[in-house]
Amino acid sequence: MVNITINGKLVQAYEGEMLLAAIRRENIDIPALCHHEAVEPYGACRLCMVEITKNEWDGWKNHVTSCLYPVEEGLIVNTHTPTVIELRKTILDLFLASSPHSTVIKKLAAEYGITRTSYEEVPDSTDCILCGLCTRICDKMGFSAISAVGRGHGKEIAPPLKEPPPDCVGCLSCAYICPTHYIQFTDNGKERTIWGKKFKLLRCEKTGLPTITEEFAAYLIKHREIPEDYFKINDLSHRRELALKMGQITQWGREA
Amino acid sequence: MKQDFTTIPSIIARHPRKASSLIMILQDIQKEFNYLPEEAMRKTAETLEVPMSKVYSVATFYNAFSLVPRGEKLIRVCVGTACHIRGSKVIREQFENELKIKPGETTPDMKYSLEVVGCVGACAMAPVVMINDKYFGSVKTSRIKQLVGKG
Amino acid sequence: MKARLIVNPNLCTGCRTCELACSFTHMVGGKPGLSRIYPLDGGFKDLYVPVVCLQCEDPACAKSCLVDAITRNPETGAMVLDEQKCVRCMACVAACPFGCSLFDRINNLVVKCDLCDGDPACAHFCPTKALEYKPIEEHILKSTG
Amino acid sequence: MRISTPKQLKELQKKFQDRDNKLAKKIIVCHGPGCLASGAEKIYQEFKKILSEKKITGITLEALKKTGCHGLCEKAPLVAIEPDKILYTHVKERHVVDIIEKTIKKNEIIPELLYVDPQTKEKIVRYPDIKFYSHQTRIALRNLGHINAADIDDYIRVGGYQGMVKAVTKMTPEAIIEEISKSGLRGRGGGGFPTGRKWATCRKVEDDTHYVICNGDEGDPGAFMDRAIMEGDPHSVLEGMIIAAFAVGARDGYIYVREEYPLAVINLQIAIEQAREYGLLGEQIMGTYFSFDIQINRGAGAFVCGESSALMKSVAGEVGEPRAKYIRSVVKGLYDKPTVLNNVETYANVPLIIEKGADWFTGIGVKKNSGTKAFSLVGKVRNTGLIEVPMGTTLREIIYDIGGGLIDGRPFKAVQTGGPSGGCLPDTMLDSPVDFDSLTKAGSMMGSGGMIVMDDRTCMVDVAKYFLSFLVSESCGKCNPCREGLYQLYKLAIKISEGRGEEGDLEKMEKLSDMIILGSLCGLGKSGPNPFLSTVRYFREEYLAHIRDKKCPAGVCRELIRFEINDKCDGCTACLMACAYNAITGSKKQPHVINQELCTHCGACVTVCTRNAIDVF
Repeated sequence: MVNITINGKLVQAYEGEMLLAAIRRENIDIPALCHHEAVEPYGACRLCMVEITKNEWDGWKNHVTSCLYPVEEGLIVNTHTPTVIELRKTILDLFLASSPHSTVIKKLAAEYGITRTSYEEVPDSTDCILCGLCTRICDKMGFSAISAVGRGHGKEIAPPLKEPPPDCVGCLSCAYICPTHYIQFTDNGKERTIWGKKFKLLRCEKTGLPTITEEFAAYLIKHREIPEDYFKINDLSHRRELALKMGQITQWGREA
Repeated sequence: MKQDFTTIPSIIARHPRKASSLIMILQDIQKEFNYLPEEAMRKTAETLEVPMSKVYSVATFYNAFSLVPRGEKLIRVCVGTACHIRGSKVIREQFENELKIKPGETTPDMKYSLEVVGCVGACAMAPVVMINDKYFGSVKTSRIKQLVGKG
Repeated sequence: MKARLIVNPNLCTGCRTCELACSFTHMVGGKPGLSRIYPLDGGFKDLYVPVVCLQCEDPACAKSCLVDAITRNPETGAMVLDEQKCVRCMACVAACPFGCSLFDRINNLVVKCDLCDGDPACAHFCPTKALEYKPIEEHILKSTG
Repeated sequence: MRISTPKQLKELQKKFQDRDNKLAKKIIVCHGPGCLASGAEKIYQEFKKILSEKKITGITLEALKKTGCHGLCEKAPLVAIEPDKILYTHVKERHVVDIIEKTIKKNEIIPELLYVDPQTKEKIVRYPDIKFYSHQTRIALRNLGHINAADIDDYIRVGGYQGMVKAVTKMTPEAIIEEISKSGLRGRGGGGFPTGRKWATCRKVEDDTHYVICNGDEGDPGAFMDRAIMEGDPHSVLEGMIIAAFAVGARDGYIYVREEYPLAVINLQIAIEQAREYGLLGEQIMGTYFSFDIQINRGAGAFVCGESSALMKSVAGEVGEPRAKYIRSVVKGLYDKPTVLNNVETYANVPLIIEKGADWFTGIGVKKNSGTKAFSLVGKVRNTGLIEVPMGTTLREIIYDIGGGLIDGRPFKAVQTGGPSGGCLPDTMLDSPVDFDSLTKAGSMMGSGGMIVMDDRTCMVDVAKYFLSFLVSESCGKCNPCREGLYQLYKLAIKISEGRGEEGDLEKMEKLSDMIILGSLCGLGKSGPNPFLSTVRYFREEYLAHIRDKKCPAGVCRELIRFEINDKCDGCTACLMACAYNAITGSKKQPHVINQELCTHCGACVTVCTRNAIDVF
């Protein structure tokens, strides 16, 4: 264990964990839009920045992204200094200019007292804040179907050649993980569409209810060695089947 | 410009078959075809076992790559600091007017492409224009018609 | 693995206390969550089977999870799903051959039995001892004896 | 042939020196970036043609030499005659015969090709007598203009690889690091981090693999020192890298070269092959257990790849996105292995420090800033070119003594150093010394060495806008403050330059700048607001003129200016021809008129007018 001070309170943190985890365990609310436990920290949104210092630093202070900074013995962390708040406000103000219609951004900005951006709204703005969560989760899952395209202010997230991505299996993880709900998809129970690619959903042979996409199941069968049979019925039918099997065994026991 | 894609595998084969060769392969392809044909990017992804999305990401991140065919003559107007204060903006505009295209575009006859570049490292001769691999220093607006003609 | 959740359908009356106990133990935002245990029709008269995760030796849920959100708790032996890591791709829900990874539509969460960190509420509240959480040795002794 | 003992190298050097001494005269045709852009290749070919046709006694083709940048690019193309140290400027193909017939054969000087001192109007024969050269001290650029870059023998002749041989055969890695630390050598790429400390940290990391990388991604616009070294003296870079590799225990090295520098790639490649042939690269160098080889990676056009973590990603074939550096790349760099990354000029300094010792090096320059620094002196200065001066030299000495003052004798306004991360310093700072610490204190930075001189016709708002536009297009786009913050800063600069600025805009920009510096992930963002901050610090009045009076005092910002033709116009029609918008009318030998409706204020007419007949308001 490592001893650190967060906002004046002495707390213990686990060796190797990032400051953000320790801060959140203390129920201190700091925003972090590009952070998700499933992927490596990235440090793009800069909202989780905090002030750090140590007694032996002679008053020298540093500002770091807490999602990326590992805890250190004796670290003194302040999550809401005037400078840190000013920085968060500026970042949210900038986000509000680049994604003026995002409800998530609007709400978060309002929490910091900003209702309208003080900057020029970016033309052709979208709700995408380029946090990179979608591409990172897609990489982590092993598909790498989408990526960042271009750079700088013109950067966007897209499939290769901006065509329906061949490597996408329609798992929707990107859409789920997107902090601003920018990634759109449709799912009518038979068919799913995301990134312009259409997927057929597997259906339970017993109930007819949809499960995952055919492509996703095929991937799990091939790369994760899940038996093909498992995907024939849905979870409800699996449970019913199990109950009936165990019921049969119990019944044999009763009869014996 | 070559449209014979059969050379692609041999270009890729010049480099070690590992992910770190990606940029170098794309550079060689760009040199050969003047742009990155889709097929070449796919073949590269396949050979190096790198996801196509990564190839596309790299291809769009770096200035050196073009996803559309470029003209026979690539005119690069240097807009580095030294060139900027010695009037490269006017030079760029004169090329735009002369060729009737904007930077990043190619004339419909595929003869010229116009680009601006951060600095070509010939700052002492500012303003500088590069036409294909040739440098032209101390460029004056009056020389632009002539430069378009040669190069 | 020190203890195991033992299901004895012979003793189950289908009272569904286990479901309630599970639901209330796994609160989401102060409201009862989806139960991870279901007493289902065993196919015979007065025969109910409480279906709950078997905490498999070679679990399909963990194998299918591409973000490694399902791992075994070495203390309890339970396969535990880390909600913070889960990205709702539904791979485990589709892959579990016993249907014991579930999707909680109301709270938009994938859930599965975590043996309540070593004190499963279902067993605790089961009025008939159809569900018992027992040390492994005792259970092995009984079944072999 | 493999060189495996120090003695062997000495013998070789002697042999090459003797061969060289036999040449009565040497003709140096500069092939630096400036000369190449001015037709140096044609001049070289002409010399080659005539020399092979004429068969002059004592002057064989060996006497003709292509070298790297000689320095005085403004007067390109340059031809030097050695050992007499005669420098001919603005040489054209037609002069070649003359040079051979007169200077080579008869030792006659050709006055019209000589450099003319701008102050005294005196013609100067020998280049060491030209102030541009006499005020310099060349270490990193020591061989430029003297040796053939494509010939390792020529490098060995001037003492090349002596430092490396000494390091590998006579010194321990610890002793090398100690020597470099003692020399006080600081990173010439701009940051000024102590090189010795960097190497020491890297060596200490326990790992079976260490890497050495040379940053040749000279991205700062207005800088070409590294280009000149890589093109003109590639072996000095290799030698420095070999010493670094031996010191930190690396087996593989990479040189990352900007894509805009094809000749640098060619010359480095030749150098690497020659070094391998001599056994100076490859397995068991100098008969020791030390093996090291170098590979070239061409950059693909991304300024951000000058940042160390982005560069390493690019070497690995990925998108050059920087990563947060709470773990330094010296510890976890390329492929997560401990990596030493230094720039071209730093490596070029290393062999001499090892050969001559740290004390020699600390004897040059000033305290905590030992040695020299190379600059590309460009912009509105008379003698543009490549220079190297001891640390601590004042800006005034550089601009007025070496640079010869400003073009057309116009007033000095500012000098920009440090590229897009640096700043603009006004005339009040002219006497401040040029070193890492003084420049940073003044609100600029050393940077890689671009030094751009600006006169009164340069608008500081426009300069800030220029750098911001550069950074907006070069930002990788990963983190919000850099991607969105610099974009908004750029938009505000445009607003001011177009005369739409309001009270409070400057304060808003200053606040935003502070937040970008505080919040950005990498050096690009953290230093991105510097060009704005330094111009607003020293030239606030000029900003206010744009905001309050809607005027651009320098006559640059198009929305705020107007061109008019005055009575000096003699109707030469040059402006009329230059105007792409048909805004100028008038017949030959009659005064012309600008139609203000059609005029876009591009300034093309001003640049062609030789009569000073166009006023800017």
